[in-house]
Amino acid sequence: MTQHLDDPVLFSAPPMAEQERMIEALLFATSDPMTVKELQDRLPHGCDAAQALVHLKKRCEGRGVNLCRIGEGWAMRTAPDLGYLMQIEQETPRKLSRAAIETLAIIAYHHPVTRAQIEEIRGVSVSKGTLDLLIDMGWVRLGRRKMTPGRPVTFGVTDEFLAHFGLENARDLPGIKELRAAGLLDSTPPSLDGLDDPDGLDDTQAQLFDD
Amino acid sequence: MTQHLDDPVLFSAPPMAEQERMIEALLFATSDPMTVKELQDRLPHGCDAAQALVHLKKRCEGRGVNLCRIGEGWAMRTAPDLGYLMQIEQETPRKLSRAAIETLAIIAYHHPVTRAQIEEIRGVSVSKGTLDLLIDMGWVRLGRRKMTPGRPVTFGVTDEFLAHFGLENARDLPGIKELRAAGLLDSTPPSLDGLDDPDGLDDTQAQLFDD
Amino acid sequence: MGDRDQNQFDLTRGEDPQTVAARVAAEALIVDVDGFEGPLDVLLTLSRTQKVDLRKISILDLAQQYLAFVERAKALRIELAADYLVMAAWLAFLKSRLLLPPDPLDDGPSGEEMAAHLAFQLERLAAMRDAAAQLMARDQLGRDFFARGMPETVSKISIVKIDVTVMELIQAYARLRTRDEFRPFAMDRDRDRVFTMEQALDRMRGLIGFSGDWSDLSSFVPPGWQEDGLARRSATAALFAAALELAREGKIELRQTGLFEPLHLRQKDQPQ
Repeated sequence: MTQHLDDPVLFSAPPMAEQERMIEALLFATSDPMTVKELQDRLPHGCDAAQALVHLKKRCEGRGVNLCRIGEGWAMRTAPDLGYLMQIEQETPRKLSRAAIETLAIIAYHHPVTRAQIEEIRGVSVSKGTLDLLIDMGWVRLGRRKMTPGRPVTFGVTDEFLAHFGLENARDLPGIKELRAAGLLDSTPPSLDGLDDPDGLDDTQAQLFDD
Repeated sequence: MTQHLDDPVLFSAPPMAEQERMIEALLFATSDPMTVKELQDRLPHGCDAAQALVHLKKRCEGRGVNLCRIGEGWAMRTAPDLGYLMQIEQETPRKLSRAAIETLAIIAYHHPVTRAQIEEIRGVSVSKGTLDLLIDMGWVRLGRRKMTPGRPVTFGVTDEFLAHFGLENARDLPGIKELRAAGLLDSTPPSLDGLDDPDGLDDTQAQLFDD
Repeated sequence: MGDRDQNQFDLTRGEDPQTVAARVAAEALIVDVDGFEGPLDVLLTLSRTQKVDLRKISILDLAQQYLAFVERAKALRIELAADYLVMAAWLAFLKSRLLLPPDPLDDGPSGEEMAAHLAFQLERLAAMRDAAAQLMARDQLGRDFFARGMPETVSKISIVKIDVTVMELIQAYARLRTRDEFRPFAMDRDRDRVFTMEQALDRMRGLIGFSGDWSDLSSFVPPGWQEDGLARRSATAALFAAALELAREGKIELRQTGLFEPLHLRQKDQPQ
């Protein structure tokens, strides 16, 4: 680099402050990091890109934008500690469809449960989209395959689901009897013997959650 | 927004030097201008974006990259005197026809202006392609309809136009003060005031530019 | 601009068009007339030959020059657009106004006012041309000054906040379970002999496109469901419900010739 200074230069090189300014503009406008050589080629004759980089790096210290070495090149980058400013968090409230809520409820109460079982309980088929949505949300996860013919996959709720609803355990969800006792079920079904068997459900739950 | 509540300094804003640093990082990160409000929204609670901009502008003075006001927004731009270093980054400018350039100038100086007014000034009809092109380039936009018979649409220049020509606002157009003083932005010669309807352009201009 | 001014000079000075040089000039003029941006542009170009402030320009002289231009152009058999001729007529009228004493009965603008307006228009056009040149001479983005070459993405993280309370979840489950409790006992036991409406809809949607004409509802009962009475009844009921649903959606038409007669259905004509 120093050879430039020794050159019998026709036009003397710009002062270092000016060279630094040039480097700053070049690194700002370029779309890729630039090597010292590339910078040198862009600067007027007699400039010392390496030296100007040192000055610029020093000037940028503690600023919002820093001079960084990226591979062989140099680039201006926003200070890493300010990265959080570059992100805006936007909360978009979203309602779940009735199908999604029902599916989620079934998974929560019957965990782990196969798709066929969910369909059995809802009385209608469950679209893959609904399950995908719940999995995407992080509330439902795939569980172990069931040891029945076809070895169907099972679905269960996640810790995230429990955290969201403030539950310690899926067993904390109230059963039908409690719901009715709490007046949360407005319809009083005809008492059909043999049907009113909330134990069945509770048993399954007890078994399935103790893994 | 919730991050503010997590801040260790619950209600005290960061020091101004830090705010300036944040503004610098934000404006550096984007290539599009940001308004004071947009900046304010990104900064932690209690910051004063407008004040930080003043500090940053001062700091950038004489540097290779300057803080520029563009319409309602602020953006970082390389200093114009260093343009010659950036031949590689230079975009091949779109060749505009004489008709397009004149039409653009008329829209900029008479903003908002109807097609009939453009034609009146140029003495020829405006081909549809010309306005389409200018709109397509993002330099001209449709404005509000004029409250005159036929409610014609008006045309005006965009912030992108201002950004391209490095104008803070339409008031900074070269020679606009002199043109207005000479009555050349009016629809009638100054000596004939009262003969024709002097309202048309004159008043609208005054309203638009004096805000 | 310089070339055009030159040609303009040749034209208005009225050189002999028969000379070879004039023929060449005339050829150039044909191109150049196309190059003019209308009569006002021609007038502005002509006015420049007066080399005076546009505000002090002699409109009378200008009108004469323009009329000479139009005459010459006609002599050279150059097709002039209508607006050039309209301008010529208007200028001839203006000329007469300027030369004749004002008519006291006419309350329109005087010749001087018309001339002043024309001078204003020319000055304004010239001013806009200058302004356009000044504008284009400014420093331009991407040519003289530059935006950030590698913008960092300022991302918007969209956090979808699902609006579901634990109560909604519980109630949804309760709704399902109580629905279960209302379900007829027999159906729970004979689930494999129950043809659901979903199944019926699927089947009907699949088949309706193929049976072009009226077909009996019972013909849609799938094989294997016809033998067993309970299964057949279940399938028929489901298909009936499905038929009503499809008719409601406007997909099919239903027909029954009389009470307890077979129910026929066919695909509804697609709208043209």
